[in-house]
Amino acid sequence: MKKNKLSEGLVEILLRISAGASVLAIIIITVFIFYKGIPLIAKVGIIDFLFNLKWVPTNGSFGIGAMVIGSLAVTFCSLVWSVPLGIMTAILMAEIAPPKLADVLARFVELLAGIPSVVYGFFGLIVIVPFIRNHLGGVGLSVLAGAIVLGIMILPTIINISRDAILAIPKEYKENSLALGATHYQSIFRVILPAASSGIITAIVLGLGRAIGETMAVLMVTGNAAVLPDSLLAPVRTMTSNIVLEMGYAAGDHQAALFATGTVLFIFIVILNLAVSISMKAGTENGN
Amino acid sequence: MKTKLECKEVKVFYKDFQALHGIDMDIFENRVTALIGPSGCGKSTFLRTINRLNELIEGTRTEGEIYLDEKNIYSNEIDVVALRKKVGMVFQKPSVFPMSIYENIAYGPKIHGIKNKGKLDSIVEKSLVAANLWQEVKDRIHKPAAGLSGGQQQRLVIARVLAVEPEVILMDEPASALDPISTSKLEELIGELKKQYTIVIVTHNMQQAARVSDFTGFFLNGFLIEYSKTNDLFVNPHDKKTEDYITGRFG
Amino acid sequence: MATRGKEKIITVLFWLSALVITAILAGIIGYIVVKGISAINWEFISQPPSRAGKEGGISTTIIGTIYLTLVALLIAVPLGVGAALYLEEYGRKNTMFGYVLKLTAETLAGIPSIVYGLFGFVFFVIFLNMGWSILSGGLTLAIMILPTITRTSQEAVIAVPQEYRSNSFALGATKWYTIKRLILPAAAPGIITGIILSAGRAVGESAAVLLTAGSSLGMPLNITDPARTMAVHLYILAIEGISMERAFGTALLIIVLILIINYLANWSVRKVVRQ
Amino acid sequence: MFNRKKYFHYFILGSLLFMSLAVIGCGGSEKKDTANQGQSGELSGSITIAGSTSVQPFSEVLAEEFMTKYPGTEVNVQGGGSSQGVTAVVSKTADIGSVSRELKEEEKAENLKEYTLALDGIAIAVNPANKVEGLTLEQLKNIYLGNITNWSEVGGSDADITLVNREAGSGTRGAFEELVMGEDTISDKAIVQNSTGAVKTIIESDKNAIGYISLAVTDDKVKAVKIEGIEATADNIISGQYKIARPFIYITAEEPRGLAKAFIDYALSDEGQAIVVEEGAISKTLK
Repeated sequence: MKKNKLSEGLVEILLRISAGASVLAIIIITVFIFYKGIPLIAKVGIIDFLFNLKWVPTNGSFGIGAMVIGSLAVTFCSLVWSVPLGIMTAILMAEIAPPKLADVLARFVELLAGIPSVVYGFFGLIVIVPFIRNHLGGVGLSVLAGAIVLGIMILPTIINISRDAILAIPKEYKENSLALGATHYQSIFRVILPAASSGIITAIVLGLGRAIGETMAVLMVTGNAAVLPDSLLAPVRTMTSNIVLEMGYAAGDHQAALFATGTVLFIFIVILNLAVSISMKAGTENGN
Repeated sequence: MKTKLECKEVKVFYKDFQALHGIDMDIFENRVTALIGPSGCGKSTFLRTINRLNELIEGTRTEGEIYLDEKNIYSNEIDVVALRKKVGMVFQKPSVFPMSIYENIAYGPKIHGIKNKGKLDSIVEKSLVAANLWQEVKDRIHKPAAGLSGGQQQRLVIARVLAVEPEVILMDEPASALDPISTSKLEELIGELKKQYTIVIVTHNMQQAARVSDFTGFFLNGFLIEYSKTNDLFVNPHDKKTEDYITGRFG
Repeated sequence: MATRGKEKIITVLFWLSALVITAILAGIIGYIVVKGISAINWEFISQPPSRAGKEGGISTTIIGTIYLTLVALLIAVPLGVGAALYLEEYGRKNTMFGYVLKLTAETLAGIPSIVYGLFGFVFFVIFLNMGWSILSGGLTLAIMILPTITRTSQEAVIAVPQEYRSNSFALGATKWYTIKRLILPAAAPGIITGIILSAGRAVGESAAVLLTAGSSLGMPLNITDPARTMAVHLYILAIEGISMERAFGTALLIIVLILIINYLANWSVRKVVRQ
Repeated sequence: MFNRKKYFHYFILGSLLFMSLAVIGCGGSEKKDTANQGQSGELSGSITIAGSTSVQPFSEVLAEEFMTKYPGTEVNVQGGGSSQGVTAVVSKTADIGSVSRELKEEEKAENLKEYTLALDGIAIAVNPANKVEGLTLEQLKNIYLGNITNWSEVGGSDADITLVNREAGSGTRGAFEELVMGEDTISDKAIVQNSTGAVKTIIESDKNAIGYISLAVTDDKVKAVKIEGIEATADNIISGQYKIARPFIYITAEEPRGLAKAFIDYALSDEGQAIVVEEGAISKTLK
């Protein structure tokens, strides 16, 4: 009997440890990323580091302004086309397509989500970049190429989360709306979508987070010039590319500046995620 | 007494299962008709054939004819949307849309093309008054409707139906989720509404059927067993099965 | 009837969006299959690369990918399932700790892989002196996939009917015995789906792996050996322009691997549904 | 509700878990130190080479041959970059580091041992379709400054120049800047790629591109232009006439022993140098 109790206690402790592991992991990650990045940010000055457009790390000029704007530009351009397309597909799958067809589409989306980012980057480099160079002009390696590849990559996130949000809306809403003489589309646009809006916004924000954090695919197709892009066809460097691009040869302050770039990225993503989970919590408390 | 709805040989199939076996039933204008019977007897299915809401369920097939004012609602020329505007429906669980009280009521009229603010205001007020809800909510009609109590929500849903100016109102166990006080308010409201509307109500509660309805139909296993004036059916049932049911021998 | 006309247009637009998605997928996969199929033969799969990947096959990178993924799963699965059990079965979900864990998992899930790579590089590779190795890469990947495994396991455990627990307790069984004999078996298919999906993520990861497991072309035998995964190999082949034919072949094999993984995941989902 | 003491427990237990994993890791990596010459003179064990991506292909081929010659040995070759090569050797993550530039002052202060594996010319490469055959150093500098932006200004057809650059810190870029740019900085409008191969890939596919790449990888898919009329060839580099070149260096933290020494000896031997030449670099000792 006593032995039984002892092993029960032991099991609980073991489970508690495994639950604690992820908390510990995030603490260590935070500590190490900050420890490596903060000193340089402090040295350069946060304003200068974030907004200075001059990145000449070998000459002591550490400003990631161009990269911050670059990340935002590529991300924004990718959202511009993938959000409408993704939400429309989600609506189609949840409301319009016959269930069997919706299942097939869901498989496609799943597959799209499963393709590794290097494969997307490779495809972008071999197909999209030359296409842009030959048909639209410029070098090909550009904001546009990045936006196309990133948009494809975040489609699954947007579609899946929006679809779940739409499916979670009580079907009574639709029944009631139809019973009032609304058409199917009127029901979708005036009742279902407004009711699912917080879930759809979550989908967009998570897609945005994924786009900002994506590295390899972007690195391969954007040309990585550390200047403000002046057109869709101009090359651009994102924060993530900056890290992989220069990690190999960086030393001293230069390396620290790359870690500092990672720190900025980390803080940005954490804030984005906290905002989502807090607003979702507020959403569930406000709702029925 | 005018016949509002004339149902002939209505059959409904869900895939292989036959849910209704040829229902013939006349429903009269400005009267309350109650449909009673044990769970799964087909009464709700029948109700939903009247505004063709069954069609939303995959694999459903309906046969037979239903005439609304002598027009077959299952004929090809019928516009389902226009039909549903004429035949409103109140569901078991009050389902208010996640918007303000005002927007809930204005939803239907807006969909049907009314944009004038003044006109909408008056429709909202009129509907809420008719649903006996105006006094309780007039100070907060721009607040979220989700904040209302269950009974208020159900009356809000009725007001929302009234706002589209239907001729027939279908009610599918509208009181089953309500407390006794809300229920009696609802029954009172039904009594007032029948002056203007034709009402068909599905209920589990035989006392309720007896209190509110003029006619009652008893359903069992997809058949309409007996249909007559409410008083006759409860006091003097013709069929053994009806008698067994209303005396509580099964169900 | 203007609305009807408008609705027809909207319907067309909706279906068009699905068509675009399908075309994108078919385009990418089709292109890679067409270009990659000629590179694939038994040699390509069974031979190690030589001359930096210009010649030979990709066997060592296949082994490296599988090895690294297994190590990551070996670390992450017990931790993730344990955390799920602790939260759901020991009723800690609604405590402060449960909330902190939920936030933690969400944050971990959102961190970009390059940040994991940086962290793994300074912590495992340098600070703990594990070097570029399967172990460093596996630990880094394990942290990356931990949130997925925890969440899917939680969902699987929640789906187990409450009656199982009350009946088992009523028969005098202990908590752990109930978990071991009733809950885990019932939740297993759901948990396995989560594991398979995480494996897919580990197989496809490149940025984090490059910085923590290295890019050595040798055959990894020891857990302390460095390794190059297929995804990293594809990146190097493509970006260095070493051999486009082999790059396509590698890309195709990665996609095939992901297809197999997705198929397995769907298969286990179907099993859950049947239950 | 939430108990602070409990929290502390999680932290401690978790730390222990991670530490134990860490110990497993360290325990494993210590095996490397057994990489000594056996009593019979047979080589065994494993070493890791890390660093410059320019040197990586040479190291990989050398390692392959070395391992066939001495079965039972294992030579792992990593990329990472020149600076990582230095870091890796200093932190003992790697046994041998590879660097594709002269060591910096602060790196020399680490007391590293240097072994020059080869010389590498830096070719100024353009697309084979480009009509331009040669440039002066002045023209090249002005192209990279962003002053010359059209090929017609240097005798080519009327098309915008696609400028391709390496990332900051790259050994190739360091050498190029030192030898061509002097004190001036390269235009930040340039496309940046982080490997020789990536630069070459762009030049192959974009007929208006110009970039600088290791002479070792130059083939008929790109065209190396003459600089000041001098062609980029091994002879011209050894003689010093072609000025844009840099060394490939192996470094170790201390006097190399065992397998590391054997490998470096092999790389510097005639046999090893022959491989280096075969792969396209220039040997100081072997023609």
